[in-house]
Amino acid sequence: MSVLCPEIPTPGFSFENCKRNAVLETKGFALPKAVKTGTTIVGITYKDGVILGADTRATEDTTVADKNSEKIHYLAPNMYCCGAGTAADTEMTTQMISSQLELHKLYTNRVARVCTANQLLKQYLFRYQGYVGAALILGGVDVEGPHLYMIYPHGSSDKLPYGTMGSGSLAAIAVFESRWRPDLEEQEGVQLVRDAIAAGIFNDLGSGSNIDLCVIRKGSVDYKRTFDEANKKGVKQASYRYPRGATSVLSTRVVDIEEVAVQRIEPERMEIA
Amino acid sequence: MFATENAYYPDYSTKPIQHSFSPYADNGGSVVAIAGDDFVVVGADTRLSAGFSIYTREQNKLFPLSNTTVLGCSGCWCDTLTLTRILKSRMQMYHQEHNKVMSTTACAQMLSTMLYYKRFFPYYISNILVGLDNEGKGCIYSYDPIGHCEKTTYRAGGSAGALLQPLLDNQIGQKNLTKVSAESITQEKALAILKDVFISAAERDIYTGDNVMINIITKDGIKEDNFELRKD
Amino acid sequence: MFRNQYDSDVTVWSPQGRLHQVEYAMEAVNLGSATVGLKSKTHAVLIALKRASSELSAYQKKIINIDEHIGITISGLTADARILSRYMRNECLNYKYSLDTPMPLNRLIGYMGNKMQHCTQRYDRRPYGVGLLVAGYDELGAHIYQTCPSANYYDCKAMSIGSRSQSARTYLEKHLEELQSSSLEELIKHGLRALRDTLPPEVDLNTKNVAIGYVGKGQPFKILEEEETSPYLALIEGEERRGGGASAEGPADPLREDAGDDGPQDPVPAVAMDTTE
Amino acid sequence: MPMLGIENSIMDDSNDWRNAAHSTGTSIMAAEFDGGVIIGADSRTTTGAYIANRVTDKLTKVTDHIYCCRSGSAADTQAIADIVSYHLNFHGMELGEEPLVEVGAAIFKELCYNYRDSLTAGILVAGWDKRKGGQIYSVPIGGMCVRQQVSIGGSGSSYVYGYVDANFKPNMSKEECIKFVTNTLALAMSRDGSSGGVVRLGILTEAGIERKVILGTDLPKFFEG
Amino acid sequence: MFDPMANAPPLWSNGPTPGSFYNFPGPQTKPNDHFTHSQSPVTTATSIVALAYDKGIMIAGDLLASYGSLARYRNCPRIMEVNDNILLGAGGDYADFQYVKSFIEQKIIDEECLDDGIKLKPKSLYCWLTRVMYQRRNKFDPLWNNLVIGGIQDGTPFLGTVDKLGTAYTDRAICTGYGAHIALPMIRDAIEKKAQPLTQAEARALIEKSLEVLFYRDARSYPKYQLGIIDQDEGVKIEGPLSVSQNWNIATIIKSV
Amino acid sequence: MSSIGTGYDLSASQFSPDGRVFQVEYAMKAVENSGTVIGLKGTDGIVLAAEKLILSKLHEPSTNRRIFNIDRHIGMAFSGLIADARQIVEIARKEAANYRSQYGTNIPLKYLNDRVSMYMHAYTLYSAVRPYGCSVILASYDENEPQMYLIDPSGVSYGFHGCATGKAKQSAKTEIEKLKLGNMTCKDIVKEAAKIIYIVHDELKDKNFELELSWVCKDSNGLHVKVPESVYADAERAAKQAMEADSESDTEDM
Repeated sequence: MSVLCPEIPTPGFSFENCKRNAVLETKGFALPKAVKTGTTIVGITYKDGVILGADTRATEDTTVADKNSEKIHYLAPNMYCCGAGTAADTEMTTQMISSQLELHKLYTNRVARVCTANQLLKQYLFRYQGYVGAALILGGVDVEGPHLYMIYPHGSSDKLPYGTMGSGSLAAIAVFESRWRPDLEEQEGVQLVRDAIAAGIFNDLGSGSNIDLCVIRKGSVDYKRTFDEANKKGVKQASYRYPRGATSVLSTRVVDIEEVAVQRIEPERMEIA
Repeated sequence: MFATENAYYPDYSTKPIQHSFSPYADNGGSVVAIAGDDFVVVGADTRLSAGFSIYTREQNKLFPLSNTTVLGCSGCWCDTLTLTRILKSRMQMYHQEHNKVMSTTACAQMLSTMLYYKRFFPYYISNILVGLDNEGKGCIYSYDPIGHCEKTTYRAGGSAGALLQPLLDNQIGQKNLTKVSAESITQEKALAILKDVFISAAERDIYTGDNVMINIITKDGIKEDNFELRKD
Repeated sequence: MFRNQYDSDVTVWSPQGRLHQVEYAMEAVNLGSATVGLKSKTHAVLIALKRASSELSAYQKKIINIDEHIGITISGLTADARILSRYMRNECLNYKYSLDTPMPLNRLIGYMGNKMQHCTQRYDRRPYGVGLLVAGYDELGAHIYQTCPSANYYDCKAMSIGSRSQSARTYLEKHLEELQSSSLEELIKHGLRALRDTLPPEVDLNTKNVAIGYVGKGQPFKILEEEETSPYLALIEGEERRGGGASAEGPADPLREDAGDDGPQDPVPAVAMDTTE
Repeated sequence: MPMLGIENSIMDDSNDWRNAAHSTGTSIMAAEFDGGVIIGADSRTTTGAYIANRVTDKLTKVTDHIYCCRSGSAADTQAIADIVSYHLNFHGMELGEEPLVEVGAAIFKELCYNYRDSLTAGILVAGWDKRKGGQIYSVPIGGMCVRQQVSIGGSGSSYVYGYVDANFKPNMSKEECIKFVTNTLALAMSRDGSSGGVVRLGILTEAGIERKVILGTDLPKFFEG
Repeated sequence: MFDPMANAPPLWSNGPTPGSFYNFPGPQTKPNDHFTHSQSPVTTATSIVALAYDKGIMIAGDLLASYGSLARYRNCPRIMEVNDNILLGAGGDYADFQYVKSFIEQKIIDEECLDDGIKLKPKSLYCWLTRVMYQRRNKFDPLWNNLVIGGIQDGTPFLGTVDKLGTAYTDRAICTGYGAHIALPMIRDAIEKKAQPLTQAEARALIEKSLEVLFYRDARSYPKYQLGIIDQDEGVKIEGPLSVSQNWNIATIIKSV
Repeated sequence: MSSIGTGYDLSASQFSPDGRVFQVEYAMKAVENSGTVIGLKGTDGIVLAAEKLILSKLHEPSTNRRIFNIDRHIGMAFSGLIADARQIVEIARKEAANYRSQYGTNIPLKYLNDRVSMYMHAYTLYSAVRPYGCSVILASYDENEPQMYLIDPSGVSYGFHGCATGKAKQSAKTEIEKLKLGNMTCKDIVKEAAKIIYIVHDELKDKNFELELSWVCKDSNGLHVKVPESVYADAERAAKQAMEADSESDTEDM
C-alpha cells in the first residue's frame, strides 16, 4: 500500500463470533437489537458542487429511538458523508476515516481527494464483509470537481451523478429519476434534494422527522441542519403537570444541617524561572 | 469462510429460492378507549401499513356494531375485515331472532367466543369493544387474539399499546399518585387525553400516524370526530 | 272420484299430467288468513290479517322481516314458513357477506324456487304448505313476489293470497293503474281496503288484527307496531265497503291462477301445478 | 400467547432489496477480432430485483492495455480489480514494460482460487500485448483460468451460448465484431432480468482502449417478433 | 375443479346422483384430498400502477411474465375488462391470475345468463375477491396475487386492492409490488399537490412517468405495457401495447470507478 | 291407454304388462297442457318462440319467461312445469360452466344435450322420484353451425330442423312443415315463428298471451339473446296482420 496512506490497524473483529451468534440465535438467544437508521439519504451533483440530504429518524425495531438524529457526517472540510444502516457503524466508520483523511492531509499538505475517501471507506467495509452495516453516500468537491459515491455495506461503490440509499431510497430515487438533470442551479438542486428526502419521510416508515441538507461547493460548505421540518408535532390539549403532593412519601427523616466553615486557600504559584 | 454467502446472491445461487407463506401480516394501528359514567370515547389512527410501507392513510378501524357499541381493531387487517363482517351478520341474526338490538355486554361475550372458536388459527387482532352497559355506563372490553376478555374503564391496544397503557394508568387510573381525586372523568378531559396520547404515539411508534378517527358514544348515539397526526 | 289412486305421493303423475299432492298443498295456502301485497314505483307494502287462535292467545305473526330491504307475509303452514324465512335470511346474509350489497329480489326468489321444487319431485319430501308474498326494494325498484307450494313464483304488480283473497285481487285489479304512482300512504290505504274486502261484513279491521309492513327507497323494511297502524286505519274508517260480502260464499275458495271466473266447476282445484303459465 | 407487534411482515417479494446484497447479475462478454479484443457489458446492478444502479460501468481498467469485465458480487470484484491493478502496475514499473495479459489473468486466478470460498466473482480478463496480441482469459467462480477466443459470463450468459456458438467467427473485422458483441449482449439483456440498461463496449487494440456506449433506446431489436 | 358431484344432488339421501350414471365406475376421489399447496409463485408479473382521476380509473401493468430472473413471456396481458363497469389488474403469479380470471369470467357469464338487468359492481367484486383470497389463505393455499379492482360505482370512481392474504383497502392511488415503493410516492405527491382531483390527461402523464421510473429501477419490468381506462363518459377500454419512454443520457456521464 | 287405473301406472319404476312406463307418459301430458313453444333452424342460426299465457292481470309482464340463456351461445325454451324446467336450466348451466372450466372452450351443444338428456332420463328410473314434467329445446349457433335438440321428459332427445312442443304442437308442426327452412335466414324465420305462435294460440281456451322471441345466430354474433325490439315489433305486426287476413277470410271477427 502507498506509504502516503497510513495502514489501518489489523482488524479487531473475529468472525468466529458472528458464526457463534448465528448459532445462538437459532437456539433462541436473540442478539440485542442495535439502533438502525432505517433511513432516507440522498446525494446529487449540481453545477457547482454536491448536495447531500438526510432525514433524522433513527428506529429501534418499530419504535423511534431518536427523533432528530444527525446522519450527515463530517469527513473533511471539503467532504461529507451520509450514513444509513446501523447507527453506531456509520458514526464510527466515518469518524475513523475522517481522522485518517485529516492525517492524510497533513502528510501530503493537500486537500484530500474524494476518491481517496471512497477508497478508504470501501476497503474498510470490505474487510468486514458486510458485518459493519454502513451504507454511505459520500460527496465532496476537490481539484477534479464535484464527486458523489454510493458505498454499500459489503464494500462496493458506485460513482454516480445522483443516488439514494436506505429504506426510503426507492421513494427518493423516483424523485431524482423524474426530475434530475445535469447542470442544475443550486436553488433547484436544494429543492430537488428536499423533495427526495420528503418522499422518503412520508412514504417510508423507517424515515421521518426533519430534513438535513449539506451543500458542498468549491471552497465552501453550507451545512443546513434542520433545513425543513417536514412534520410538526401536535399541540397537547391537556396539562400533564402533577399537583403538588402527588408523589407519595414513604418515610421521613429529618437531619439537622451542621454549619461548616469553609476556608479558601490560595494555591501557591509555581515558581517562575 | 462463509459457505452460506450465496444466499445473498440469488442470481448465482444454484438452489431454488424458498418462499415461505405466512398467513399473517402485521398491519399496525393503535386503538385507545376511555370510559366515563355516561359516555365512552374510542379512537383509532387511520394508517394501514405493512413492513416499512404505508398501504393507505385513510383506513377507518372503528366498526359501529349498534347505536351503543363500537369495535376498534388493529393488527392483521385481513382477519379484521373477516371478523367484523361476521360480527355484523351475527348482529343482524340476533336482531331478527330476538327482535331487539344486541346489548354491549352480550356483544362482548359473543366476541369472546367467536375469537376462541379460532383458538388454533386465531384472528391476529387486538380488539377493543366499547359501549354503554345496561345501566348506561361507559364500558370497555379488551381482548387478546384468542378470546380472553377483560372489562376495564380505559385501555390502549395495538402497535402503540405498550407505549400508551402506562401513561393511561397514570393519568386516568391515577396509579402511583397519592392525591387521587374521587371525581370520575369528564368527557372533555377524556377526549383531551385521548388526543394527546395519540400525538405522543405518533412521535414514537412508526405504525401510528396520519389521522385519528374518534367515536364518542353517549345515550344519544355515536358522534364522530377526527384530527390529524403527523404523516411521517 | 277415482283421483285418490294418484294422490298419494308427489312422485306420482295423474293420467291427466297433474300432481295432486302438490295441488293439495296449494290448498293449504287458502287456509291461512288473507294477506295483501302491493307496490308503487318507490315502495312495496304488505298488509295482513292476523287471527288469534283463541280468545286467550295472542294474534299470529303474519309479517316477517328477512333483511334490511326485504320482508314477507305468509299464508298457510306457519312452521313451513319459518323454514323458508330462515332460508331467505340466510341467503341474504350470505349474499351481503360476500358481495357487500343487498341481495336482488329476483335472485333470492329464484334460489328459493329451486329449493322448493326439490320437495315436489321426491318421495321423501312434501311440498311446503305455505304461500308467501315477498316485498322488497332493490336497485331495480320495488317488488312484490308471490310464491306457491308448487315452487312457482310470480313477479306481481300487486297480489293477495289466503282465504277469501279473491275479493282483494278483484279490488287490486280495479285499482291497478293508480298504484304505480301512489304515495306510501295511499298504497297502505289501498292495501287496507283490499284486505277489508276479504272480510265478512260483521268483521272489520282493527289494530289487533292488521299487520302492516313496508319497504322503499331509503326505507328499510319496517313492520308497524299496533299503535302505528291506527292512524292508517283511521284513514279508511267509515268508507263504504265494496263487494266484500259477495265473495264470502265459500270458506275455502281456492286460489285460482286463472282468476277463477270460469263459473262453478267440479271441486277439482284449478291447475295447481300450473302447467300452462 | 404471542401478542401483536411481531415482525413478520417482510415477506412481500418486493422487499427483497432490503436484505439482498449488491450484486452484478450481469451479462458480460469479450471477443477477439482482427487487431485486438472487444469487451462489452450491460449496465445493471441489482439488489434483489431492485436496480441499484442502472448505468454501472462493469468494464474496469487494470492497466492501459488490460481490462476486466466483472460479474458476481460488486464488492468482491471491485476489491479484486483494485488489488490486481495495484499488483500489475507495480509489476509493470519493476519490469519497465507493459505487463502481459496472461500475467494479469494469473493474478486474478490466484486471488479467486485462494479465496474461492469467500468470493463470488466471475471475471473476464481481456487485453492486448505485444507478444500475443488480443487475448481473453475467463476466470469464473471457483478460480480456474482458461484462454478463449470468445467468452461470455454473468447470469445473462446462459441465454446466449447458442447464439455465440453459431455466430462467432475468428478474425472478424472490428465493425463485424462490434455488431456481434452488441447483438449478443442485447439478446442476453432482453431475457435476463438481472441484466439491462445500456451496452458498454471497449475496443482494446495496440492503441489502447476506445470506449463506446449504446444507449437503451438504440439497442438492436432484430430478435423481437 | 371438475367435480361431477357438484352437478346434481343425489336423488335421495345416500342415493345415486343423476351425474354418476355417466361417470366411470371406481372410487371417487375428491380433488382437494391430496393437494400439495402452492407455497411460492412460479411465473410472475411485477407491479400494477393504478389511480383514480376526476371521472374514472386508470390501471397500468406491463406485459412481462418472469420465470425467476428470466424475462420469459413478453406478451402476458394482466389488465382484464370484467364488464363495462369494472377493470381488474393483477400482479404476482400468472397462473393464479389466469385461474382468477377464468372464474370471474364464468361469474359474468352466469350473470349474463340470468339477464335480469343487474350487473356486478366494482365494490361487490372487490368484496368477493377479498373473501376468495382470504379463504384460500385459510387453507394455506393462497392465490399468489395482488389484485387491483377499479370501476365506477354510483357515479364515482372506485379503486381497491386485495393481496394474497385477503388484506384489502381502497385509496385514490394503489400500486403493487415495486410500484408501491417507487411509483406510489410520486403519485401521492402529485395528488396531494393538486387540491382538485386529477384530470384524465394528468393521470395518464403520471402513469407514464411512473412506468418509466419503474422500468429504470425494477429488474422484472418491461417497457411495453397496457393501460386500462374506465371513464364515466367514455366507458371502458384497454389500450396497448404501449411503449415506455426512456432516457439513458446519464450513461454517457459515468466514468469507471 | 287401456291400462290406466290398473295399478301398473303408479310408479316410474314399474312396467305395465304391455311394456309401457305410464308415469313417463303421464309426465308428457303435463307438457301437453302447457303453452306452445317452437324452435326453427335457419341457415344462419336458430329462432326460438314461445306462447306465454298470461294468468293474471296482477302479474308483471316479465314474470316467468319461458326462454332461458344456458350459456352465452346456448338458449333453451321449455314447455311444461316451469319449476321443473328451472331445475333443468340450473343443471344445464352448471354443465356448461364445468365444461368451460375443464376444457377452456364453449360447451358443444351435442355434448350438453347428451348430459341433460341423461340427467332427465335418470329421473325415469326410480319410484322414489318422478319424471320431469317438461320438455326442453336447446339451441346454439357455434362455429357457424346452428344446432337444435328437443328433449322429452323420458330423456329421449333428437336433433331437429324445426320442432314444437306444448298444447298445440301438432298444428305448429304442420305449420313448420310448410316452411322451407333450408334456405331461410333468421331474419325471415323470426316473422314466421311469430306467425305460427299466433296461429296456434287458442283464443277460446286461453285468453291472453305474450309472445316470446329469441335467437342465436350470425346477427347476434353467436350469442343467445332476445330478438331486438325492432325485429320483435316487426314480427309481431306481421303475425297480427296475417291473423287478421286469416280471420277476415273466416268472416268471423273477434
